Amino acid sequence: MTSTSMLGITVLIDWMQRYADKITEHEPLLTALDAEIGDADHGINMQRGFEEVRMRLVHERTDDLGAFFKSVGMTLLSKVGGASGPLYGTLFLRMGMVAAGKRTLTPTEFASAVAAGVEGIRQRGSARPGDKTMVDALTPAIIALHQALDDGATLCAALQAAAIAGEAGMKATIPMQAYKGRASYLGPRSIGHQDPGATSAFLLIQSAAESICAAEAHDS
Amino acid sequence: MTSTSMLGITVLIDWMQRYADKITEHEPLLTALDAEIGDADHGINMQRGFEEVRMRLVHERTDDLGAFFKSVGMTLLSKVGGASGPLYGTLFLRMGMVAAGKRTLTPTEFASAVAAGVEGIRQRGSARPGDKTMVDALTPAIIALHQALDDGATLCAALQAAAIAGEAGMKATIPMQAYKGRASYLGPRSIGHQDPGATSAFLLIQSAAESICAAEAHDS
Amino acid sequence: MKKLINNPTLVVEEALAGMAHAYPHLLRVNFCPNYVVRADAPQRGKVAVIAGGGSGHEPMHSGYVGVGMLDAACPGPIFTSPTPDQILAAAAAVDGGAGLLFIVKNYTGDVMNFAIAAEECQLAGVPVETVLIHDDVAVEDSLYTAGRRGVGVTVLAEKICGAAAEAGAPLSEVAAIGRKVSEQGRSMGVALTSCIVPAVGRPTFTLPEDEMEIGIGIHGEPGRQRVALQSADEITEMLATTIFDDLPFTRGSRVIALVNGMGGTPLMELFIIFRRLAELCEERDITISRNLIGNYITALEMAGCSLTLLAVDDELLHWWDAPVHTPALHW
Amino acid sequence: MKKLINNPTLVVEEALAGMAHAYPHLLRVNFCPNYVVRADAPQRGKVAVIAGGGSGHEPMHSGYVGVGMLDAACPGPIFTSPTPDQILAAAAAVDGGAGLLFIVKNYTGDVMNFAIAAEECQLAGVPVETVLIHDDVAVEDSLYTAGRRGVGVTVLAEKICGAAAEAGAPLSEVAAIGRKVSEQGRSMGVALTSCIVPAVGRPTFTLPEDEMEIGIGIHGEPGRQRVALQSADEITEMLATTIFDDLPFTRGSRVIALVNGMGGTPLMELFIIFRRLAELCEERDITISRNLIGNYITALEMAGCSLTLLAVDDELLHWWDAPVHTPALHW
Ligand SMILES: Nc1ncnc2c1ncn2[C@@H]1O[C@H](COP(=O)(O)OP(=O)(O)O)[C@@H](O)[C@H]1O
Ligand SMILES: Nc1ncnc2c1ncn2[C@@H]1O[C@H](COP(=O)(O)OP(=O)(O)O)[C@@H](O)[C@H]1O
Ligand SMILES: [Mg+2]
Ligand SMILES: [Mg+2]
Ligand SMILES: [Mg+2]
Ligand SMILES: [Mg+2]
Repeated sequence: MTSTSMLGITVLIDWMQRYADKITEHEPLLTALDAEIGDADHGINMQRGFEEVRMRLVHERTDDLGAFFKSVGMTLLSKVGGASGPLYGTLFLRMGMVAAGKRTLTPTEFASAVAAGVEGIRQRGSARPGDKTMVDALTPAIIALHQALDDGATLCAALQAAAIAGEAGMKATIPMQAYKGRASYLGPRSIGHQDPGATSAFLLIQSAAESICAAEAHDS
Repeated sequence: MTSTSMLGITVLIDWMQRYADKITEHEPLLTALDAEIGDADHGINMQRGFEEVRMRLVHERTDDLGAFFKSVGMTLLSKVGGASGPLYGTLFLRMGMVAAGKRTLTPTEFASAVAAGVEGIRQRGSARPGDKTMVDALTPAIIALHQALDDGATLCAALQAAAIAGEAGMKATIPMQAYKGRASYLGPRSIGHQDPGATSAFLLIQSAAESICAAEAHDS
Repeated sequence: MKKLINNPTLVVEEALAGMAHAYPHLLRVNFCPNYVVRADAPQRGKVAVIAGGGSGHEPMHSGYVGVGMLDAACPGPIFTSPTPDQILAAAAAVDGGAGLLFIVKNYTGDVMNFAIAAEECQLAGVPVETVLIHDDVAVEDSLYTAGRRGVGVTVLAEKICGAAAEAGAPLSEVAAIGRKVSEQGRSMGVALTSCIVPAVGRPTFTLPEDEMEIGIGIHGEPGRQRVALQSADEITEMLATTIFDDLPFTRGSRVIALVNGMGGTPLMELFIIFRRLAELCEERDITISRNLIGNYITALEMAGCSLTLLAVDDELLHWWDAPVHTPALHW
Repeated sequence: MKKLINNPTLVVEEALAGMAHAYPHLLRVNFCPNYVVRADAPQRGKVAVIAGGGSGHEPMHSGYVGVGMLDAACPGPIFTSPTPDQILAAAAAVDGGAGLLFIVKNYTGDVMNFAIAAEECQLAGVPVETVLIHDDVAVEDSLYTAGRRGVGVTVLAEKICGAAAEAGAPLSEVAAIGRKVSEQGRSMGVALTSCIVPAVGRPTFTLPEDEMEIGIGIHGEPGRQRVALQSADEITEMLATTIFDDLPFTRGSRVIALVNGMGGTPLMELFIIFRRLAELCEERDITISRNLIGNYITALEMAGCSLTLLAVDDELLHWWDAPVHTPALHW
């Protein structure tokens, strides 16, 4: 159980690859959502960034998880642009700070790293829950993650709970009026549309659950 | 019979008014024909010109048929623009030269005036029959007019014959390739479309027939 | 019809009114008849350069009125040449006693209306020379047709003749320079969409999503040929090659290149085209000495572009580089 | 999608390549990361003025690089702000030792990316000031939102700050002038059609023939409100009145007026709008001291326009009138 509950580089690489696949698959959806209340580029932005992440994963092998997350963060920062680039970039940079020098993470360490990343997003973008941004998917996901781990769940189960909460948070953006980001310019017209960034954020949590559950299943 | 066969200012004014009405009625057709092989303005150009002619008819009363035609010609020259302005302008200016100082015209004099006008168009535009222009409606019309008068027809009957010939000439432009005017830029693609200027020219002859026949009927 | 207009029949006059408000230091606008003259007209002892044509090609011609370019522009209705009386009124307003140069695009209507005006001027003892622009290689040239129509070279001829006239060159010389420009320039264009003549209210032609018109003019008319939409590079190659072949440029020639938008094409796309044009010229050892990239001679909101190349020597470059102060060209 | 392009993912790079070919005397282009710097950069001892943002707004920003305006422009992908490393690379290329001024349009992405770059510069000991442009009165302003977005005033701020920097003003002064421009300028726009992001291939939104979007930005996004299409005069009144009311102009104030086309709007229509704007200003005893009419900050091929008014004094007019040599602004 200990080995499966410790996260190493392999499962994290798998996470990034799954997410890159998911972004490619959902690029049209993310872009279409952004066309409704933004500028029709969120899927394109994310795909540009995660294709680059995918490429770097092949070339830069490191066992230092701090270095790994930092590399992902810097790649996103220098490739995505727009609002989502600095935000997702910050998420991974902050995770990298928590993981600095470590070759494995315990479930709790992983959860703390994600929490630090989300806190970074909130600082960088100063969006609060209810502003109709990715924060609305990430905040409930983090709460659910910590809660489940506190309740003794495996990381797999805890991330599944986080994904469910993240999905609910994503859907909850539909009736919201946007107060941050480009959608805020639409005023009340932003109501009734799902936030693209909340959607890509949910997919990120979902990918994490899939990767980690696959690893747990494999190891057990 | 003599009085009906002499044309005075009244019937000529009627001609211009009828033609102005016809242009207004057929403006969309003329413009649509010009959209196919030109720049979609022939109906608009002709309407602008003949609305002005109609307005001037109200204000400038003259019995000098030369002055009358000259006024129409100058109005067209200064209002129509494009290719059709100078061409129709020249037609009426030349008619005015033939009619200069006259208060009435015999049928033969009227036919000569029209012939001089058409000759003016041919000089100004240097189009030959077969080039797919208004000349292709006017030339057969003039020939039929003279022929019918030579054969002893009334001016009404002669103009009716001219209108029939002009209509045939107009339709004959359909299979032609244009060698003059804007339609020539289309090369072989100009084939299969009726020339807008030939259409407005046919309507001019047709209006003349209608006015003069109405006057003959009224007088007899 | 989606346009920022008030009344389809007043677009020309209202736009001219806007120009009058915007550029009082450069030009004056007259209505009925409509013409635009430089603010300091007439210039005593200077050849007056006059151009005109249908409206809908903005900034041409009114946007080229000012010091170092046109003395007067005569805007007709949309796509309809101006009338002789209009041209004569403009001529009277700018005649400085050194004669008039008419720069006329080769369209039957423009040619006839300017010819009538020129005849009148000559009757009145005012010397007039006419430079005919007929640069569109998409149109086959022949003695028995109306000949090639005038497009992009018009802008270059107006600039160059305007500079020569500004410098005090006599009428015969300004006309000779204009004819040289006319002889040495060629253009060709494509359209991706039609335009809408305001008074008509619907597109002059319709073009499927995957097709384009090759060899268009500047009046929203269909072109010589309708073909499948191609890439910017392929389009540039086709236009440039046709131009190269028509006006043989020897290795080492110098040109002024105009990559012109038809009104609805983003500047970004014109840069993409200029990029390929520059490569093609380099391959042929042709030097692009000067360039203009933007909307200079348009067809309302048509999407598309035209290429113009003008072979130049030191003399033409000298006049090209001379100062110009107009709403649309300024250096 | 009808565009004169080759590959939707390469439009920015190919357009930059075109600019590099076209304006070697004015600017240099770097690829990977993409940025444009003036040909004579860096200028020792001069504040470097740097702007950037998504592409698709041409001529902004790259077309404003040159003497008297921007030292560097950082073009992102279409409608996507540039990244910090790109901004840092451009900054390094133009840093003349007198500090950097970032002119940033107020969009979350632009603000964050420039903020990260500014933090890095400051860590490295390079002084940076940022001027935020947030002039769009269509967006309600509030402490709890992203605030108003930056549109037309950006062009004016780049010109004016560029002139002050060129004249040797220190960073704090150039920044203060920029903030004054930002405070005193307001804009608003309408769209008649959407635009097509090349990588998306279809219009961002669709608008019926008889409707328009009010309060749009420059990213092809829907506006605040969709209403029935109105006449040019009504639209001008609506835009101008909203601007007048937001930035109270006293009788006798002077302004620079920008009537801006969104990319697919004919110049003629912009003149029609300027005509009414001039009348409205006159009614309020507001003097339009300078004007710009044309495509200066666009949204690809969108049809529509925006109005910008900037209240000016002698100082701002002085900087406005100072010489400028860029591809898109030149006097
Ligand atoms: N201040 C913010 N804080 C958190 N997330 C934000 C903020 N602003 C925008 N976002 C997120 O970014 C998403 C848009 O990303 P993207 O389309 O890539 O960038 P841009 O808006 O610059 O085009 C939004 O859907 C929203 O979830
Ligand atoms: N050289 C010419 N000789 C005679 N008629 C001509 C000539 N050129 C054009 N036309 C006529 O003019 C018509 C077009 O007129 P119009 O559309 O008003 O002018 P424009 O072609 O300048 O737009 C053509 O249909 C043709 O009949
Ligand atoms: Mg977006
Ligand atoms: Mg026509
Ligand atoms: Mg016409
Ligand atoms: Mg974006």
